[in-house]
Order: sequence, then C-alpha cells, then structure tokens
Amino acid sequence: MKDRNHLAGVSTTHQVHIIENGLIDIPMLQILQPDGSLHDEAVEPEIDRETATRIYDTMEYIRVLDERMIGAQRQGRISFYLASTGEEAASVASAAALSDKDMIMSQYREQGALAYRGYTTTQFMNQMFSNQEDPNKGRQMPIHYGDKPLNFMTISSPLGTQIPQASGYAYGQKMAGNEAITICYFGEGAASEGDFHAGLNMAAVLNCPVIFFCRNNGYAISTPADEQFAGDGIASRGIGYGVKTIRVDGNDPLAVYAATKQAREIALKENCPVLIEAMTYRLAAHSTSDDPTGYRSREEEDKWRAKDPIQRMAKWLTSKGWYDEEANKKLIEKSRQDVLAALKTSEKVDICPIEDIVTDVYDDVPWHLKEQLDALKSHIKKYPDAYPKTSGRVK
Amino acid sequence: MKDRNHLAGVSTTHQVHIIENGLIDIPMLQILQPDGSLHDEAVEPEIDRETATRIYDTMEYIRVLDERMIGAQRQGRISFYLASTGEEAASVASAAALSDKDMIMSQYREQGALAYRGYTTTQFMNQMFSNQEDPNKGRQMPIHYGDKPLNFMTISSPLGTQIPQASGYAYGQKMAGNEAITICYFGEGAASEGDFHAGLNMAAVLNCPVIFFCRNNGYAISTPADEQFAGDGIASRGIGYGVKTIRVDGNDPLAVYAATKQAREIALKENCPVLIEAMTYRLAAHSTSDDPTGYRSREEEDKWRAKDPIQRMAKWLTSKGWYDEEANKKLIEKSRQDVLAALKTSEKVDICPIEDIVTDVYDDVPWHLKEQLDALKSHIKKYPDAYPKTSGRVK
Amino acid sequence: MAKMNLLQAINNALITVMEQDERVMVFGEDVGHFGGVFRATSHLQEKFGKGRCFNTPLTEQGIIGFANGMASQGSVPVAEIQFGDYIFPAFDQIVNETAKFRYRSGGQFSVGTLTIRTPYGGGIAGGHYHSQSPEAFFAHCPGLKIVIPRNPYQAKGLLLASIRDDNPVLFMEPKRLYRASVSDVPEDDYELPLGKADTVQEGSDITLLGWGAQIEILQKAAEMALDDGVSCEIIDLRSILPWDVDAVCESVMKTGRLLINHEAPQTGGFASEIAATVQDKCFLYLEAPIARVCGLDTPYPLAHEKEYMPDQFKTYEAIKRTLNY
Amino acid sequence: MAKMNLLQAINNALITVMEQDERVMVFGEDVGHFGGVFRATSHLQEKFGKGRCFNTPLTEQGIIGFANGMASQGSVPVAEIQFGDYIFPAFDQIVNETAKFRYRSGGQFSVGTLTIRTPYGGGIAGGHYHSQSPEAFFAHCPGLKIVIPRNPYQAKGLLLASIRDDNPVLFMEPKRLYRASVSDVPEDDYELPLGKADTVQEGSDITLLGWGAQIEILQKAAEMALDDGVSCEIIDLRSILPWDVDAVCESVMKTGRLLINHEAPQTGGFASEIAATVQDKCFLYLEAPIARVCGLDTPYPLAHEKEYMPDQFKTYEAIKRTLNY
Ligand SMILES: Cc1ncc(C[n+]2csc(CCOP(=O)(O)OP(=O)(O)O)c2C)c(N)n1
Ligand SMILES: Cc1ncc(C[n+]2csc(CCOP(=O)(O)OP(=O)(O)O)c2C)c(N)n1
Ligand SMILES: [Mg+2]
Ligand SMILES: [Mg+2]
Repeated sequence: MKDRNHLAGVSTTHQVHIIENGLIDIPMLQILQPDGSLHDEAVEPEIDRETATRIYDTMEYIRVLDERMIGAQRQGRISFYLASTGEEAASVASAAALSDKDMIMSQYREQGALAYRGYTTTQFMNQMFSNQEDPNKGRQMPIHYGDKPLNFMTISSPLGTQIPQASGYAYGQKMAGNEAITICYFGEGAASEGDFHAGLNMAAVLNCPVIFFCRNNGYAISTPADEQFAGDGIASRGIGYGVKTIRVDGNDPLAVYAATKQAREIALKENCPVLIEAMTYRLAAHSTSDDPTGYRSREEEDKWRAKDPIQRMAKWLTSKGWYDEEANKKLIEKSRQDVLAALKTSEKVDICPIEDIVTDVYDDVPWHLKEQLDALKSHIKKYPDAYPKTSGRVK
Repeated sequence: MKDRNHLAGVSTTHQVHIIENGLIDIPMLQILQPDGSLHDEAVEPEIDRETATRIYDTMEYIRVLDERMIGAQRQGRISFYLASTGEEAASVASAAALSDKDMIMSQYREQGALAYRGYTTTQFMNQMFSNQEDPNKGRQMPIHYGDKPLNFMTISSPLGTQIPQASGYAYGQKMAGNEAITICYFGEGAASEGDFHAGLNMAAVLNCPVIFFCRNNGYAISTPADEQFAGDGIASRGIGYGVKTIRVDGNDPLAVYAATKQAREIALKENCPVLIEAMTYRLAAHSTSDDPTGYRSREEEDKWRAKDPIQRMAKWLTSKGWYDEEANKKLIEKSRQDVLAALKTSEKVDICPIEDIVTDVYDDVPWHLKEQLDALKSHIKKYPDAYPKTSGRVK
Repeated sequence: MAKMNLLQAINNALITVMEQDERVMVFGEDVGHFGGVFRATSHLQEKFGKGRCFNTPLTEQGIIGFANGMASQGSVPVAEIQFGDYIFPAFDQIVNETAKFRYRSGGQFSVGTLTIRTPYGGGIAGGHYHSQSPEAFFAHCPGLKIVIPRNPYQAKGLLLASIRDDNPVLFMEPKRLYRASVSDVPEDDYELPLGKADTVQEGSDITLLGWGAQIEILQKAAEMALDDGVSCEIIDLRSILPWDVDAVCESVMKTGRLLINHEAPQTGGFASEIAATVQDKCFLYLEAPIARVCGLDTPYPLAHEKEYMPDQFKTYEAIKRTLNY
Repeated sequence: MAKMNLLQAINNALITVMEQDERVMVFGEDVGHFGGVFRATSHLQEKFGKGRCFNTPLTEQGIIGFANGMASQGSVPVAEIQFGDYIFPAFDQIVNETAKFRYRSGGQFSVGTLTIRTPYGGGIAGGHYHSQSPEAFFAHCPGLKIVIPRNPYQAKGLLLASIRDDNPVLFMEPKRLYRASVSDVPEDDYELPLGKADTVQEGSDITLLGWGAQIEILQKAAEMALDDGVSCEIIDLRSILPWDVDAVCESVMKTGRLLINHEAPQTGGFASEIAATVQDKCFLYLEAPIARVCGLDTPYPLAHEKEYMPDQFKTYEAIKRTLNY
C-alpha cells in the first residue's frame, strides 16, 4: 500500500476536531460583472473577436430556438421540449473552449454546446420530429440529440449515466493517444446519482482526461438545491475525490470560457479530471411538461433575469467595439425564420420505414427479429389505417 | 429556492482559482500514543474502569475468537471466516460509546461491536455452523450475524447497501421519537459504491441521526487504498456532503471511544449525520479465501503490528492501575476453552428442518411455495441418502 | 362514491392510510411540496407535514435503500420512483436487499411494510425511457409482490392492501390511464385482495389474459372477435407475483385456449412464465398453442410506437389464429 | 493442445486477444496485480502493463459505466464483475445503457466491443450472495447477448468470440467448474459460434436442455435414465440470448419431450421462455408437458443448498414423470 491515501501526510490532533461546512471557501470565478463591465482585478481571457462573436451569436440563436420550439410544442407540433433559457453561457462558452476533437457527453440542456459545434437548424428539427433524416432514426423523444461527426454523444434520459461513461471514454482517448479530452455535462440534481460518485472517483484514480461540468441551476424539476444536498454546492465534492475543481459564474460567458480553457489544458497535460461547477439558474420551466409557478416565486426568477448572460456579453462586446446592433437584430430575425422554415420542412418528412424498428438492436438483425419484422409487416398490410405512418411503404 | 446551497454566501474571485488536494488538513485524533501513554495535549475521555475493562476484554476475546475460527476453517470445520485482527479497537470502542438502543448496521468485520453488545460465544458458533439455533436459520455464509434483541442488523454481503438503509433507519427512529441513533460501519472500499454517496447525501439533507463509521484499513481485498480513491481518505468527502466529520486513529481505543461518544451526542441533539473515519490496518488476510502475500509486504504488516490496539490499551490500563495481568491471562485461556467447547457443541446441532427452506420468503408461505415444499419432501423421502442433513426429519 | 381518475384514487388511498397510521411516510423525487410530476402525492405535505411527505435527492438507489432502512425500523414507507424506466439504479436494493431481507435474517428483520409505487408503460410518446414495462425483471425475484391496477377502483383498493400487506410490494401504475377516465370510487376505506386475478368478462372459446392498461386492449379485441361469434373470457391478473395460477388454469380448462398480452418485449416477459405453467398444468385441455401478443424484442421505440404496441388488431389476429389452429 | 481448467482457459483466451489487439483492456475489482479473486486475470498486468489490466474502485455501476464509455470510444473493454450476485448495482448501466446504446443513436454509437465477464452459480456453499444465477434478469433485455460455457474448451472459444463480436456480451462463468477438472484446450486461436446450441449427446426419447454447470447434472440424470432404457438427447444452449430455437425445436420434434434445467428460481427463469416458445412451435409434437427442473422460488439458501439444487435425482424423477405422462 502506498501511503498517499492512507496515513502518510496525516497530521494528528489530540482533541476531537470536527470538520464542518464552511471550513473552506470555494469562491466563484467572475470576470464580467453582472452589468457587463470587466472586474477591476480580472484578467480578460485571451479570446479573439471571432470566437467571442460566435459564442454570442450561438447564445442568441439558442434563445430563439428555445422560444420557437416551446411555441411549436404548445401548438402540438412536437410532443416535448426543454429550454435552456438563462443558462446559455454555461454550455456555449464551455464548448467554445474545447477542440472539435473533444467528445461532448451532455445531459439534455446543452443544446448550446451542440449548436456551437455546428449542428444545424435542420438537424435540430429532424431530431425533434423523429423523422428519417435524424441520424438517431427517431428512436428517442425530442431533444435527445446525437451526432457522431460532431463528436456529440447521443443523449440518454436516465440521469447521471453519462458520468462514469465519460471517464471511460476519456480513458480510451488517452490509451489511444488522441490529443483529446471528454467533457461531461450534468445538472446538480443528477449529481446525486450513484453514477456521479463512481464517475468522479474512477476518473481521479484512473487519471482520465475529462472535464465534469456541472450546471448548478438551483432546481431539479421542482426540487430546490437545498433539498438536493447540504454541502457547499457540487464544487465542494471535488475535494473529497482529490479532483481539481473550479467554481464559476455560469452566467458569465468569459468566466466559463476561461475556466474551461484552463481545465482542458490541465486535463490534457496532467491526464486528470477537472470538475467545474457553473452557478446559474434555470429561468425556463423544467420542460414543456412543467409549470414552475407551483414551486417558486416570480421575484426569485426576476432576480436572476437581471443576471442574463446574453445581455452581459452584449455589453462587454460593445465595450470592445465588437458589437453591431443592427447585425444582431438581423441575426435574430434570420434565426427565427430559419427555425420556422426548417420546422415546416422537417415536420413533413416521413419517419423511418418499418424495417428500422428492428435494426441497431444488434449489429445485424438476428433471426428472431427478422421473424418479428415479417409478422409485423404482414400485419400492417392487413390494417394499413391503423399504422398510417409506415403502412404506405410496406411492401 | 433557499440560497444556502446555491449562491448566497459564495464569494467571488476574478482569477481562475483551483481547489486542490491538500488544501485542507484533516487531522487524526490520537489520545494514546502508539506506546500506550497519554499524549501531553490530550484530554482523557470520561470513561470508568468497568467500561474500559469491558472494551479491553472484548478486544482480547475477539482476537482469540478470530484465531480459533481461522483454525477451525483450516480444519475444514467451517467453510469460511473473516478476521478483524488489528482492527479490534475500531469496532469495540465505538460500540462502547453507544446506547444499547442504538441500531448497529455493520459490514462484516465488526464482530467486536457485536461481542461488546453481548453476543455469546455460542451465538457466534450457531451462526457459523448455520445450525437451527442460529436465529438467521442458517441461510447465509458464516459471519453474517444478526440479532434483533441486541439491535444488530443481520449482515448482508453486497457492499454498501446498508449505508442508505442506515439513513432510513435513523430517520424512522427520529420520526418515532426514539432517543436512539443508528451506527453504520463500512470499509473504505465499500465507500466507493454508489450507495455510499446516496446514503451520506440523504442523511445530510433529511437530517438523520446516524453515525457513518468508516474503517479505513488500507485494503479492499487486494486493492490498496491508493487504487480505491485519490482524495484525502474518506473523511475529506464529509465536506462535500456538509456532514460533520471526525478522523480518528482507529488503533487507539480511547480516541475511537471519545470520537464516537461525541458523534453520538451531536447526531442525537442536532438530528444530523456524523462521519467518522478510523485509520487502521487489516492485519488479517481479507478472509480465509485470501492470501495477502500476493499483494503486500511483510514489512508493511510489521509496521502496523507495532501499532497494535490491544497492547496500546493494556499499557494505558496499566498506567491507570486497572490492568491485572493474571486475570487477563485467565480470561484469554477461558475464552479459548469457551470457543472450543462451543464449537464442539454447535457443530453437532442439526440444521433447520426442511420446512424452513420456504419460510420467511413472505410473511406466510404462499401456495406455490407450499407446493414446492411438498414436492421436495416427497423427493427427499425417495432419496434420503442424497439429503442426509434433512431426510431423517422429513415426515 | 365519488368520481375519480386513477391518480386521484391513488392520492385518496394515500390520504386514507396516512390519516390512520402515522408511521406511513411518502417520499421520492418531487413528491413533496410539488406533489410529484404526475401529482399523485398532491397536498400530502400540506396535510401531513414535511416529515411524512418529502422530496428526496435524485437517487433511486438511495430512495429504495432509505426506504428499506425505514421499513426495517418499523415505519411504513411508500416510496415513489418517478418512472418505471428509472427503477433500475435501485435494482440491487430491491433484488438483493428488499426481497431477501426477511429470509436472510430468519424472519428477525423484514421490510414487509415497504411499498414502491411507480408509473409504467407506453402509449404516451415517451420512447425508450418513459415507456418501459419492467414487471418481468422483478417477477423472477422471490420475496417481492407485484401488483398492477387497471382502473381507479382497483388502484385505491389494491394500493391500500399493498401498503398494509406485510410484504414488500412493487405497485406499478399504468400511466397512460392516469387521467384517461374517471369512474366511481368509494370514499370509504376498502381493500382488494393481492394474489387474486379478476374475471373481467366471462366467455367460452378462449381466455385472454393481461393486466393494467392492456385490459382495455383485450376488451377491444374481444369485441372484434365477438363479431365473428367468438366468445372471449378476459382475465385481469392484477398480481404478477405471486400470481393466481388457479384462476387462470380454471379458465383455460374451460375454454381450451389462452392468449396473453403484455407491452414488455416478448422474450423473457411474464407471459413466458404463464405459458410455461399453463402448458404444464393444462396440457390435456389445450386445443391450440398458448399465444403471446407482446412488445417486440427491441428497446421501446418512439416513432414506431404504434407499430411496436401489442394492440387490439394484433390481439384480434392472434385470437383468430388460435381459434383456427 | 494443453491441459487447462476453466480458469486457465479464460486466462489463455485473454492473453490471446490482448496480444493481438491492443485496444483490449481488462479491469474490475482486484483484477490487476492480484489477478482477480479467482485468478482469471493472473499475470495480465505484468504482461500488458497497468494501462491495459487494472484494478478499479469498488463500484459495479462505475465499472460498467466506465466500460460503456470505453467501448463507445472504440476500445475493447473486458470488464469483470467479481460475482454474478454483485452485478445488480450495474443493472441500470447494462439494461438502460449497454443494451440500448446502438438503437437509441440509430447506430451512430455503440458499445458492441464490450464484454462483461462474471462468475455465477451455486454449489460452493456460498449462500444468497455467492450463488445466484442471474441470466434470466438479462434475458428480458433486447440488445444484449448472453453466453455461458460448460467446460474449458468452450470457455476459451466462446470468450474469444464474445470479445470479438460487435455486440455487448454478458459472459457468465460457472464458478463451481473453475477448477473442477482440466481438459484439452487448443493453444491456438479459435472461436465457437454465439447463438448456437451444442448437442452433447444424441437420444430419442426426451430432450434435456441446460447450460453451464448443469450440463453435468443432465448427463448424470441421463445415465440413470439409461438404466431404465430411456434414451436422452442432451443439448447445451450455450447462448441464452439470442438462443438457438431451431436446434431445440428440431430435437423436440424428434423426441416429443422436453425437460429444461437451471439453477435459478423457477418463476420467471429462462426455462419459462423456452417452454413458452417450444409449446408454440412444437405443439403437435409434444407428448407430455415440458418439464422444468429449477431452483426453488426462494433466495438461494446456505444450509439447505443440497435440497435447493436441481440435481440429478430431481432431474431423473422428472424424466420419468415426463415419460410416464
Ligand atoms: C435516473 C433518472 N431519474 C429520474 C429522472 C427524471 N428527471 C428528468 S430531469 C430531472 C431533474 C434533473 O435535474 P438537474 O440534474 O438539476 O438538471 P436540470 O433539469 O436542472 O438541468 C428528473 C428527476 C431521470 N431522467 N433519470
Ligand atoms: C457489491 C459488492 N461487490 C463486491 C463484493 C466482493 N467483496 C467482498 S469484501 C470486498 C472488499 C471490501 O473492502 P472494504 O470495504 O475496504 O472492507 P474490508 O474488507 O477492508 O474490511 C469485496 C470487493 C461484495 N461483497 N459486494
Ligand atoms: Mg438543476
Ligand atoms: Mg478496507
């Protein structure tokens, strides 16, 4: 046994010494003040105009997308949606700090990271309409995006499962000698799952180059953070795992960018995990199935609306002379039109043919699934009206 | 959302600030020096001669029991055993600090706590011979003790499962208004399970009066602590959960006693969990199925043999004038004889009658198990030689 | 009598038992102040306080671990798993702990007071992770009871019986029926027996067996078959474990034919256990192979949900095949 | 050819594939330096380095989560779960993740390279938690393959095929055979097919079906029956999922009788699936009900292990009952 974790380096005391909450202060990195001006003591991260603009534009885009899709769900055009309003900086600015080779494993509220990577409006729509142009073949609910060319792992609903997976993915990257890391996003609620514990501990012990990025947005559906945990957020857990940890203002795109940039460098150079806790707030409802008025106040929301990351960044861009109000208006307008147009197109695209009900269960379709498919096809032919989405194409 | 866990009280920084290992020092409570003398700065815990002697005698007893049972296993008289040599102080002295009403949920290496509660040699033997006098009816492997009258929960092999259970048990005690707490023992290996995470977090959030007592003995079978976790032991995790934490020298009975006493007071008064990490060493093999020479050195073992808790306490007792060498020798001799005698008696006791193969699956035996039992009985009658342990009693 | 939907019947059952027995405590993700994502626990926290109805952190293994501990202490936990699809992180606590607690301790300790409630099943455009019917995973585990109601009346009576039964019960609620319709439910206390099937409709030509939301499907298929002059007996199993072999076999001995319908994938589904048992006990009475109309052996798909489901048309066709064997 | 016991055959298979493909990595609790509690991974760390053969922290959900991640990246993980009884904390990662990874992503991502090895089964005085046979819990989960060898020769050939198969495989090792005997195993590379049953012995009166360590039991029972002049055909299923329905049905159509034996509890065990399928496909050929000789519907007991086990005597009696039906 090496003594690192057992006794060497442990000091002794002779009075009962209780380690308590509040013993250590985990400060939050903030570079831009809520009003958008640079903190006096802050160092502006190295960021060029192009990157800064792309972060900003992506945030604006996502806000438009979110608004429109909530609308589309209300109109009954899609069955479900989940917005990231107020949290755009956390996912967009962190994704901006990565290399395209880095794998993204997300929870479900990180559409900003996906858009930053280059996912198109049409791609978003195809997934949400579960049509045959969705590379995921329409097999999961709306918002469960996934795109191999963009190194964005297909989202899975069970919470926390991607956390130990990210450790394993990063381990594989390291062993393969790739100059790449994995980033794993999750909410402060998901961090209560056993998989969180396993994932962080394993990454620390097995030296995996992975960034664990927690969006602490104050709620898990209706459950407030103080009914989720009693410690100092998620960051304080990093200490217990021996994982380097940074807490950051999740509504400050520059802080998120700077922290993630540095985390990536550390992860890659030192082959180790880094935990980032981004303090933010879910301004949106949990999803279109949720109504937050049942569990929180308007005032609380308003307090956070004032910390809006998009406005904050706009002010900073302006101060840099990088902000063009006209162009921005046009961009928003164009995004709206793009979304509406893509929506109209995608909703008319067929779902996958019935054959795809049995593909991808295994690498090949085994005999029993062939049998089941054959039986199903004959059945559909007998009752075409009962299965209108596929019957027209059954031969 | 209350701000306790979200933003209030969080300070800001404007440079990337990395929280790392070693940032905080978690010292280890030691009252007795390894040579048995009191530390200058230490306060002797309030402990009367009777309690001190009972702790000491129980440790001696357990060491005898462990030795003899390893021998019995080698002789093929029992199938399996698991010793606690070197770790006796951790379980015995902590149990001594409890009330008999407190529930004990143990892992499997806490025979010392059970003996302290009053489990008799005969009871130990009945369990290990899986005979019909074992209240657990011989259904689990040797060392899976359990005794309702002593408030000692029947042990379960799957690691870590008792941790969230202990939180729930303690919550029930609190709601029922019992003046009692739960103590939950586990190894540093088991602390890697997801159930550990769930149990500690839930206890903290739901204010459960429970002591989580981790025996960090450096190994989980062959896996050394530094391949188990990368943080500062298990104690450092307490910070992340917002759980009051004490690290203690597990080979110092006075320190274990003092820490557990205080932890119990806090848990009961403040309705909250307390985590204790006892630093100790598994001098024994993992179990009779294990051979530690495959993964650690003799020197390492010797280093720890020198920290023996029994000798340490003997010296302190001597300094108090509470130690009677003659009496101690007799006690050990008597324990040996008791164990041998009980062994001989218990191994001759029948296992439970065949009817017990189907009882306790449900509260009553349902129709299908009655059917299965009837069929089994007729079958045994046909082949009595194949089922010698039960056939003689099948009617 | 009051008109209630299935959710209201569950809420009403919880209120009934919480008023009587203060050891009863209800918890899970979002079940506290908010009343659960489906609102089955609405107003319980207001009525009974935060100590007896509370949110837990987001950890299913923790919820059931905690519940096991509470039950072994003597409390009466009613734990909610938000969706049946998310019960698997708790699989170890249920299969290795809940189910074996009493047996391994020789009856000294038990978690008999535990009830686990969870919504299950498809037909709500939920895809893989909001549609599964996991009953068969648990049916292979001695020590558990598994109960599934098909309407509000059953929901209340079976839930009350489950909570009071001295064995751990997995109570699975067909979520597509939650608000589907209202029916008459007594406001008084009542129980329906566990382990007993319910004959929904008598018939002479074939026995149709199912549970939960699929009973509706069987009824529709039976109507279609009636037009062909086929008389179907419909049995609602209600309890999956232990299940009512006598009632099923009695019916099969009368009709000579059996069809079992469930939403879960066919391979290893609970229909296989029923078929294996019935072919053994009724061998000489069977006039045709026992038919299984089940989900496909694939994950639960989204876009092809309609095609995946063992609906009335597939059931009707299988009835015909069985009759014409 | 070399003489190997089952453990050595596994170790040999791992060496064979690790030498060929550096993407193969082996890990789990105690598998590193120590070589695993059963020593199946002995010397692999020495040979291939700590990067490719390593201890993990003690967390089964973590081991499989980590393995899923590695596999989706393109590595070839061979993860060990120390005992089949401890696989349940990983149930969610296996059932909701491993099995659905490819389907949910439309084939973009998969964990097809994953193999999970685990010892299973009783007869070693292990009680509840060192004896379980959990195959049926996984057999209800589309997307997985489940493979069980019955001797050293199969162990090597099936393990090599499992590791190379582009689907996640749960490879279950009958631990009471680990050191039970040695037999001839080719030192060269070879594979045995997945999804194919193996006819152990031909016969004409009844088909005896099993897998893993229970094949021995079937052989002993068949010998007893032979003394009565009964000719048994013995089939080793080898793959539980997908399983070889054709081979089984062909045999049953020939013999007219089927007996299935497994150690796991009867209710919901995999014998139920086989019986349900065979009664459907071979209805007119069956001369007696399909018999199941299985574990009792209780947790696996310690003191009554002998009585619990579906041994040769119980099997022989069931053969007679089936023949005399
Ligand atoms: C294992 C599991 N349990 C429960 C759920 C249901 N569920 C979906 S989202 C959610 C809350 C998640 O909160 P958090 O992780 O904080 O993310 P946020 O929604 O705030 O972004 C819950 C309970 C789930 N998807 N998976
Ligand atoms: C869930 C589970 N996984 C694996 C095992 C096998 N196992 C038994 S003891 C042990 C090591 C436990 O180490 P630790 O918790 O440190 O306790 P110690 O033996 O050191 O007292 C392992 C891996 C188990 N019993 N349960
Ligand atoms: Mg959240
Ligand atoms: Mg240990």
